Amino acid sequence: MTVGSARPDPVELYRQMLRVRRFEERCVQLYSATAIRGFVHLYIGEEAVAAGVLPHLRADDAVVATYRDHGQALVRGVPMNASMAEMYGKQQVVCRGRGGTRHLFHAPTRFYGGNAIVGGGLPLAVGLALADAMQGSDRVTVCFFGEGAMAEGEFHESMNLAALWKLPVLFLCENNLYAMGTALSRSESEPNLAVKASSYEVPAWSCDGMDVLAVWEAAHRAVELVRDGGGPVFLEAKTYRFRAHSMYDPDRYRDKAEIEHWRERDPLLLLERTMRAAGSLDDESLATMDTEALAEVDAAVAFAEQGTDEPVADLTRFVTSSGAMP
Amino acid sequence: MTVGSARPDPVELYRQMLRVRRFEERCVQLYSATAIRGFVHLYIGEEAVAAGVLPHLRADDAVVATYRDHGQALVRGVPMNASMAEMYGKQQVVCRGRGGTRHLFHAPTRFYGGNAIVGGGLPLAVGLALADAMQGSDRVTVCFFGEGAMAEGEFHESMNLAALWKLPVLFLCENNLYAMGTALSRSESEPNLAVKASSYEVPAWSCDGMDVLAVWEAAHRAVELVRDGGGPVFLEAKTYRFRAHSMYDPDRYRDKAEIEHWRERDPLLLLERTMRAAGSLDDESLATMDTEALAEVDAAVAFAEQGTDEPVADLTRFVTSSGAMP
Amino acid sequence: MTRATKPTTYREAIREALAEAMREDPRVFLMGEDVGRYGGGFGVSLGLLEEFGEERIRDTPLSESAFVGAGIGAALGGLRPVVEIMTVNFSLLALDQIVNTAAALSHMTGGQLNVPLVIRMTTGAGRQLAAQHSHSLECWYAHVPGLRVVAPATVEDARGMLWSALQDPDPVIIFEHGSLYGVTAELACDAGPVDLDRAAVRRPGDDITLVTSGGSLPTVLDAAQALAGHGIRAEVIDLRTLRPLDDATVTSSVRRTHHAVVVDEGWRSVGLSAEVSARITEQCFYELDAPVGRVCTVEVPIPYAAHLERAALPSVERIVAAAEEAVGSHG
Amino acid sequence: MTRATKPTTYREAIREALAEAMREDPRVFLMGEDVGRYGGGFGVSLGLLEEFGEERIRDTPLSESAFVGAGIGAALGGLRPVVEIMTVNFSLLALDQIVNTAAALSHMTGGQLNVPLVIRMTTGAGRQLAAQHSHSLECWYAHVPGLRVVAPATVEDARGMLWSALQDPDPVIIFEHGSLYGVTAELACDAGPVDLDRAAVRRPGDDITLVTSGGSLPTVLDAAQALAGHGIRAEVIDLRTLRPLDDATVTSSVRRTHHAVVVDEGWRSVGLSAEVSARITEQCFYELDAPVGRVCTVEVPIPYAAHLERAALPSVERIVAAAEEAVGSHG
Ligand SMILES: Cc1ncc(C[n+]2csc(CCOP(=O)(O)OP(=O)(O)O)c2C)c(N)n1
Ligand SMILES: Cc1ncc(C[n+]2csc(CCOP(=O)(O)OP(=O)(O)O)c2C)c(N)n1
Ligand SMILES: [Mg+2]
Ligand SMILES: [Mg+2]
Repeated sequence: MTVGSARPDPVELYRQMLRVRRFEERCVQLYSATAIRGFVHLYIGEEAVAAGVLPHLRADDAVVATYRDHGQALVRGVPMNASMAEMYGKQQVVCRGRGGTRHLFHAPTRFYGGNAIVGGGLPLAVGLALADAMQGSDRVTVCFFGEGAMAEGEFHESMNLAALWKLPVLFLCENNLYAMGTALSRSESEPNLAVKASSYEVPAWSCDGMDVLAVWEAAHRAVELVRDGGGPVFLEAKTYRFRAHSMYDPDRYRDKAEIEHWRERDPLLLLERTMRAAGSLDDESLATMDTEALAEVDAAVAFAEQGTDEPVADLTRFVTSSGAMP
Repeated sequence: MTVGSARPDPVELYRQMLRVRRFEERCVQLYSATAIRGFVHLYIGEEAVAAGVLPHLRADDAVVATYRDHGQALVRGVPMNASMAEMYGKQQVVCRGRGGTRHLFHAPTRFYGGNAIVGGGLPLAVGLALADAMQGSDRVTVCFFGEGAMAEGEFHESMNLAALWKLPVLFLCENNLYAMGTALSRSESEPNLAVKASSYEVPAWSCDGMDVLAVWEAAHRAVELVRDGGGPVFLEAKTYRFRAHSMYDPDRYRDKAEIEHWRERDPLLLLERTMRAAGSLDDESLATMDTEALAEVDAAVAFAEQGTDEPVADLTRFVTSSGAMP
Repeated sequence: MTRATKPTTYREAIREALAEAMREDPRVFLMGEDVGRYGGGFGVSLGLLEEFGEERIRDTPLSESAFVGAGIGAALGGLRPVVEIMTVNFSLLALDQIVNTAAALSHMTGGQLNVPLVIRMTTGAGRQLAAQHSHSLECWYAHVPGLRVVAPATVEDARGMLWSALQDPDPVIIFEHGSLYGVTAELACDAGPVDLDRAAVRRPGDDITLVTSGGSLPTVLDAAQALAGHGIRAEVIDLRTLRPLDDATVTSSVRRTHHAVVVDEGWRSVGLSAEVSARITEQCFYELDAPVGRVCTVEVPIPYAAHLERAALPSVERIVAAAEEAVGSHG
Repeated sequence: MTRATKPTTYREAIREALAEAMREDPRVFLMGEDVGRYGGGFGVSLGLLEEFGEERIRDTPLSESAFVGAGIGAALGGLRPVVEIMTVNFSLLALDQIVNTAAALSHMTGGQLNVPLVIRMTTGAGRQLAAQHSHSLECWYAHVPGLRVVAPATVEDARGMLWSALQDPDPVIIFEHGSLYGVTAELACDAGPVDLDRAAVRRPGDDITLVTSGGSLPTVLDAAQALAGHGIRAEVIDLRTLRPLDDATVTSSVRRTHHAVVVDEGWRSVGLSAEVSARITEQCFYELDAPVGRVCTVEVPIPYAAHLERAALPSVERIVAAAEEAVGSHG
């Protein structure tokens, strides 16, 4: 993954979005086949956000995400095998079947979940950044959350704390206009989220979350500002989820026309058009990327299916570290 | 108490502030004499806020306050006898010894405490206003809280809810610059509290909390706006506590010069000057008011001292209403 | 003549109770996250928005502390709010309002105020939702003076407890186990309020008393069935109300059976099972032939993987084993 | 030769432990409301700001959920935070972070992460602070897998438990009873870490076992003294660590005394006393001569008035009565 490069790499951005898309399309099939269970929250439609933001991070930076975490995990570099095995509840890699689809955690890439309490990840991100600030490092913590989380007290307390202490956090709001069935206008008295965030004396701006190049540019400035010691920054990515909130959700609260309208701005489609216009993408390279993505997904599924179950005897292992492996 | 009158009654405003001042001065003595226990949070220096705001309420409006509640209770019309008896822990009137100095509740005047969890009263106020809105009444709920409470998630969630639902709440922030030993600059990233509050799309303004006439004017507009269905309003009263946070507090964190500086703007002094200049106050009327105030305090102490203890046998009474008197 | 009945799910029973309450009492309204347009996180309030409108089927932002506190205030203001917290896991964000205000207000004000508030929340594990969505924290609420805590385990109680709770002048917490929503039973068409003070004997027996509540009842009934096969006649008691506990029903059974096992989906240590066990021993010490057994959830954050989650929760096997140990333990 | 000692208050002991930890380990810092300029709500950290500066003695705004969560994140980020929540009453606002994140993270991540976080909070009643400032909710924390919960009852433990807690790779909650801060004792000048796994026998005796912890220890010791006057030799056990409980020390005592009374300042129903009672009965059923007694706080929101508060809390009289009933009950 190019880190902090001055110009975006459209091919790489497309490749990452495609990986996430194909991965989740397979998740849908696997869920219907009951290979994956629990709530599964899909990122389909929102891929440009993770894909555009995460290239700006260094290996030693940290990422905090929500239950809608497949995209961030994959783009951050959590191996697809590991994520898929976790969804299968297998013991191989990451959480050894304890976390599941909504709790992908991966220490090597400093990927801190996978938090299923809305707003719960924000204080965590503030603390990770506090540790960096107190240890004099220039590491950055990016915290992803939805617009619905902004109504929680945790958002308010975390923004204030990060701003007061000038902590290196990028608050990345994925505004997909809905919190389950609740539209933004019914959850925020100030629907202009960047304006809202700036009331904490935190620099805040918005970007088109369907245009990965726009996200890349906006995040580039944001991460630089944070890394240079400017304190926290708030970035809103205006996006939309093409699927229901979770596999449980019949999606009664959005009208089909609205969904169709947004599908026309599918982040993969938008970038494809741009690249074709620029001549940097043709049918062949597209087909190759797709074959590679599908192959990676196939391999991950195979890996997961060959995975073994964590022994029931180990159920209580890791409740405390004394039970953890050295 | 004149309600909703178009012009302030300085004599009445002075009389109310004096009652509160004399009452609390006596509390200090009684605390040293161990007649009153627990934490006792004094309002001395902040009297102009309660005195200037509460005359605008009708008998059927509601008041929610904090542990620093003596002033609001007295000006609202909670009988001084009742408050004093409660501080003595006697069974006479109000909370029958169960609440104490920080939990003055009085149903007849719709005085809802007396809440000792910082920020805890705000959701309560939102709910009282919700009940009024849903019942189509034009009652108003005034919620007093300190500037320190604004950092709590409850402030954020309550402001947003009240604004979204256009509820008749007056959020009355008593900004005395400190939350225990924590100065405003260390508790709020945006120290301009009215600016902060307006980020909820709530009309917000500030007033000189030491000048009771200024508070009266500011609150007059605020209460009218709320009662006319304009939704919530936020009013900041810039004030200062002359005493320590509580009787436990050695007050190490404020320098004496700062305290002296504010004492020069003692709300009683300021109003006295104005009235003398206007010829509406002279030594004689001043002396009369003071005699009356002291007499009321003496009577309250006598009442409390004659009070009887709630029988220990009734300890568990009122835990549920079934144990409550008809 | 027998009362007319119709097949009803636990979910429908709660919905009907809500609808009936709102038709009969204009002060009643429902408030919570996604109760309106979404139809409720678990579909309980589906369709109610259409009948009652958005004022009374009130969608809230994600603000558990504020909307629960607003429910308290609305109750003080003369309404009869039913607040839905999507799951018990999120109720931690509202605990301060529930414990420090709702539960304390009546006593703290010397009886001047009371809080007629009903809070409903989904509880329990079993759906592979993992550590942050699988808590059973009924025991925490059952610890707090000033609250009434109920856990409907049957369709009839799901229908009746809500209405009875709305008649209570004080705060009532209703725990709905997520695994029960789909359970169907014949419900009397004129089903009404139920008694909130008594536990219920769900299956009679003379050899051992199995005490449980809420989502564990079906498992315990299966265990009792299995025990019958082994010649052990188990009496199954559904506590129904977790605060205040109905000791009499439990102890009168144990005095007859001389053996008891408490089954609770909560964690074992310092949970509901400990209180029931302690009370039985305190009141039936000289009639007990063996120590009271406990079958609870293994003390781990609930894991996602199906086989691990299953192993963590109380099972027929574990209940049968505990019952046989109790009955067999004295020779 | 005997170790040099000096008279030290419980408050000073914690302060010294904090100072020592911060001198020895640059990763340690203290964060909470008014820990700096104010010196701590109860004066524990007085003077530390001057020695360690505002980076490491970090005043926070009123934001319990965020600064506790920040402590979790800082622990993950390589520091050793000590977070002070002014009182347990306010910890309700941070419970979600403690239960759903701090306690669950190690297991939920399959051991990839651990949270070396220490949270200190004042607990208990007795100072006429009324219903919202007098909770004893140790039992709630003792219910949660993934947490260690300790309650120093002596000056030595106040000094040693903090340091030991800082060596624990997982979250530790320390409960400091408000009535103990002023207690003075001779403390070894070189007092160091203490064992966090074992309960302690604070007074030996053969007739009955009195089990308690934290702020109730002095009362229980007074009760034991009074019982001695009545010819009853009570053994007093201080649990010290409330999770995980040290059953062995308690049961080995009860096997000798055949009688037990649990004394806990928490409310009785579904509290710590129930768990201790249940465990004793489970493990010593056939050695018990009488049911395990419990003396707890009366189940009311703690009232302000001195005489009512006193009546609500465990007292020497109530403990003596319970012990005499237990010992006498089978004669
Ligand atoms: C504290 C809390 N309350 C409620 C829920 C249930 N819930 C899960 S996701 C969700 C909506 C969140 O919306 P948003 O923050 O916009 O994120 P999105 O799902 O749109 O990505 C809700 C209400 C929860 N998980 N946590
Ligand atoms: C939730 C909570 N946290 C901490 C406290 C302890 N405490 C009581 S008053 C106070 C300061 C509040 O300051 P502010 O809101 O400005 O009100 P003021 O006392 O200045 O009137 C604190 C920290 C509390 N009572 N509740
Ligand atoms: Mg959203
Ligand atoms: Mg203040």
